[in-house]
Amino acid sequence: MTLIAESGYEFWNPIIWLITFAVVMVIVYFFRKRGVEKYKKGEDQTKIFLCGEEVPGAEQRQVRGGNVYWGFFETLKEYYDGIVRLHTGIVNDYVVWFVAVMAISAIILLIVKLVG
Amino acid sequence: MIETLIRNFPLVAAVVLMGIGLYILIFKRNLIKIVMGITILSSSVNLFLVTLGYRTGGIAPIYTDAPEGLMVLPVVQALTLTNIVIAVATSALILSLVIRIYRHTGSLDSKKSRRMKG
Amino acid sequence: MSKIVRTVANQLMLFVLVFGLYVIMHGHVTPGGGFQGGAVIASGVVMLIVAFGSGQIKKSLRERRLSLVESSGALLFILVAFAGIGTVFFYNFLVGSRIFGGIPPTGSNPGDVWTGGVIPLMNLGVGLKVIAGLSAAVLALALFSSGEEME
Amino acid sequence: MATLIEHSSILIIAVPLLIAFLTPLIGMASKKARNAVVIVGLSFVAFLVFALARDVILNGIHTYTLGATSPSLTIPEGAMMPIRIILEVDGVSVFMGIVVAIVSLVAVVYSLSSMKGETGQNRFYTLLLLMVAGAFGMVFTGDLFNLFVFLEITSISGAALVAFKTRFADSQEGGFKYIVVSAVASLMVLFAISLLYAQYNLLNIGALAAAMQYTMLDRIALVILIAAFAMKLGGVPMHMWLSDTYSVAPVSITVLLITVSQASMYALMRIGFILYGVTLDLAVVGWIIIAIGILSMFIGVTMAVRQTDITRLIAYNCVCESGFMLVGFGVGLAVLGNHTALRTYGTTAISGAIFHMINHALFEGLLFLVAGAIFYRIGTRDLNRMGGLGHTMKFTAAFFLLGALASSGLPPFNGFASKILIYESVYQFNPVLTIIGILVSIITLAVFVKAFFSAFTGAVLPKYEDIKEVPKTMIAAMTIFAVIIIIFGLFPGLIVDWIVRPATDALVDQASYINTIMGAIP
Repeated sequence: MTLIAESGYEFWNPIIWLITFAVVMVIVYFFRKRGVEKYKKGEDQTKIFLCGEEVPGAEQRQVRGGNVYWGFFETLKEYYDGIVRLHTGIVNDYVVWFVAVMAISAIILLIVKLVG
Repeated sequence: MIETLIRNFPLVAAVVLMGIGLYILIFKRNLIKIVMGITILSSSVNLFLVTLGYRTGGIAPIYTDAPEGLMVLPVVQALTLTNIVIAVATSALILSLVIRIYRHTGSLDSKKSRRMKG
Repeated sequence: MSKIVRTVANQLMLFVLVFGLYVIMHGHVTPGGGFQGGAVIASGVVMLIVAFGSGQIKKSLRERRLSLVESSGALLFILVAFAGIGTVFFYNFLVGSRIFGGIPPTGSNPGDVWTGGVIPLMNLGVGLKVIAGLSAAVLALALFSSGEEME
Repeated sequence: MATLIEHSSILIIAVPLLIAFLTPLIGMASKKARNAVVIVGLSFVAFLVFALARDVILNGIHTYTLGATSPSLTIPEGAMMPIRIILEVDGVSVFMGIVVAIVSLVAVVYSLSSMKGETGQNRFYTLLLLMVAGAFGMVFTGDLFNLFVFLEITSISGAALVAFKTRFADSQEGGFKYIVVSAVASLMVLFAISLLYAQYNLLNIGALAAAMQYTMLDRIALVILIAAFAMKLGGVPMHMWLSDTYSVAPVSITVLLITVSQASMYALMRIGFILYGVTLDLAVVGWIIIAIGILSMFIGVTMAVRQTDITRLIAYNCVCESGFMLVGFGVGLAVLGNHTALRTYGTTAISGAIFHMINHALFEGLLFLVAGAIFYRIGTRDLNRMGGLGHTMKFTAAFFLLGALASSGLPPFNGFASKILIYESVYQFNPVLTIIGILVSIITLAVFVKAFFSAFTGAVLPKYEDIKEVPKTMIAAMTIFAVIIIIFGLFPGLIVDWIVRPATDALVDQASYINTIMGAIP
């Protein structure tokens, strides 16, 4: 079957995957259908409830991109402090890294030649 | 040892020039000096290439009224010429960018022209 | 600049042009070629800019004309390359023909301009492109530093 | 047709050059005619690329000798070695050619409306076509010096295009960084080439590969070439220019810059697999490339999570995806000398990396086009100032979701198809690499969830209430990418069989590359 990208142990066929996915979706829909239908559009049921307080406007409700994953960055603060300090944005430092990579790989190759 | 060094003096000079060019690129923060560093780097490669084709006592590889004798290798000279042309284009472009950066930021310091970082 | 400088620059420009065109058209028999000759003429333009100021030169060297010359030079080059495609791209199809078709004798000889096949034509194309391109670049840089803009 | 295919490899490079110099002349007369000429020309080039790809895959390596009396005459009579510029097109080259052809066509279609209203559009199209010609030249040439020249063409035109919008300070700075980094990298490439020329008197890749001794100077040249091309493709720790440049360029240029980076990756692989081949210390060089790849994956993705600028976020994701390819190629290179390992998992790793190259160009291209569409409408790239755009820009949101899922390697999209090839083969080489890869993929998903969430979801912000969908040509350009992504995702087996396997076979088959050039001479 040409649709299979074989790779040693497993195979990957998106068509079979899609069929399986569709079957699972049908089953899920079946279970969902058996639930209780109480949802009505346009009533108080669908409005935002904030402990009776007045709901702020869209600008205030929006979670800003910079605030997403706050805890993740807080946990990895040390890693990020170190890694951001390396990204100086100065063009001279870019050349430094280039020369450093050249030097390190040259040393590695030299050691390999001397040892082997 | 010394004799080899003297015989290969142009090659040594090319490597020294390359070191100077990289030094400027690494340690000099002035944008115009960075352009100079690139030009020096380019010259070092040119010197290296031309030296490769040199034969002791060789003459220019032009047949017009050429005397008898060895000619130097013309291929590397063609390569050098191409590199010179490219270097002219690069430095013209880079200088115009430097002028524009100066217009926007009012500074020629590479430490100050970093709106983008992190 | 003073009147003396302007007059001398004016007179010298003729010689610069002649020498530049000589270097371009003799690129296949003597040292030189399209880029070198073009650079000579562009340096003449630099001389004029120094003498007359970039604002004055901007009026006589229009950007539109420069870009026309530059594009037609490049087009000449690539069309000559395309013309050989009956055999191979870049094929020197003019060898043996009447235009630049002579074959130089081997060994030491005084050189013949009427040789080289397509190479003089390509030199001409490159020369036109370099004249226009370098002049435009130098003029743009000069205008930049005096605070104006190329249109 | 046969003549056309015989000359197609040079026509693919020369036609964009011809149109590049025609556009200023036509553009003076009429803008519409210029746009039509550019699009028709690039479509013709794309057609030639596909015809050439079919021919190369069916009939083997295609050579073209410039200026000789016959295109296939690689070594002139009476000479012992090739002296002319020779184009040598094998499976990998046409694969890269297909990538460049698709992406350049999409970039031009997108530019039609995204660059509308900018001054100096004639120059824009000239530079764009020069860049396309340079990218084609880099992947088709069989000559090291020619490779350097085309590398410089792409660098110079690319830098001019990055800085094209002169009114923005940050794009000037991005262009400056790009040209400085490119100039240093390409000058060092030329130095390495001259080191090789000094020893062998050769510039042709095939002829050099036949003569390769792997002396000390060759090692120095190898180190310089690896570092320079790794810098051009944005491998960590030399990736910092990439996020600065990609984020500020006009997006139609950014998608081309991606293919130029891919062409640098191609050049690195050409040097590793063909030029040096089995003479290398394979394990060491392979591990150096794997190390750059692992660093790129990890640092790229962790930096991407942090970004609040949407194009910068995608640019760091590019660094991360390049890491996957480097790991695949590195594993392939490390086991090149070991036939059983190469057959059991080495070729699969290379196939995965090659397949990921085209997928990367497609989905990162789509994501950048979406980011450009947002910038076109609301005039900012800052995620902190976006929100609720999905209500009005429905197509754009859908395209972003598609690109994001493909990039994160979720089934059934094309990113998954290539990543699973890399995972499975790399697992047999070293399981730790696969574990890092899967972890990185998960964080990639988190990156795009963040971007999608803060840009498209939420209530409609009052200031963006009257934002409309982007113009039709921009939608068309994004649709081309999206359709190809879905096709590649649904039928990965066909794509792998048609273009990826021939490319893999060409990359590991050094002997036939040499024999095509050296032919008669044993």
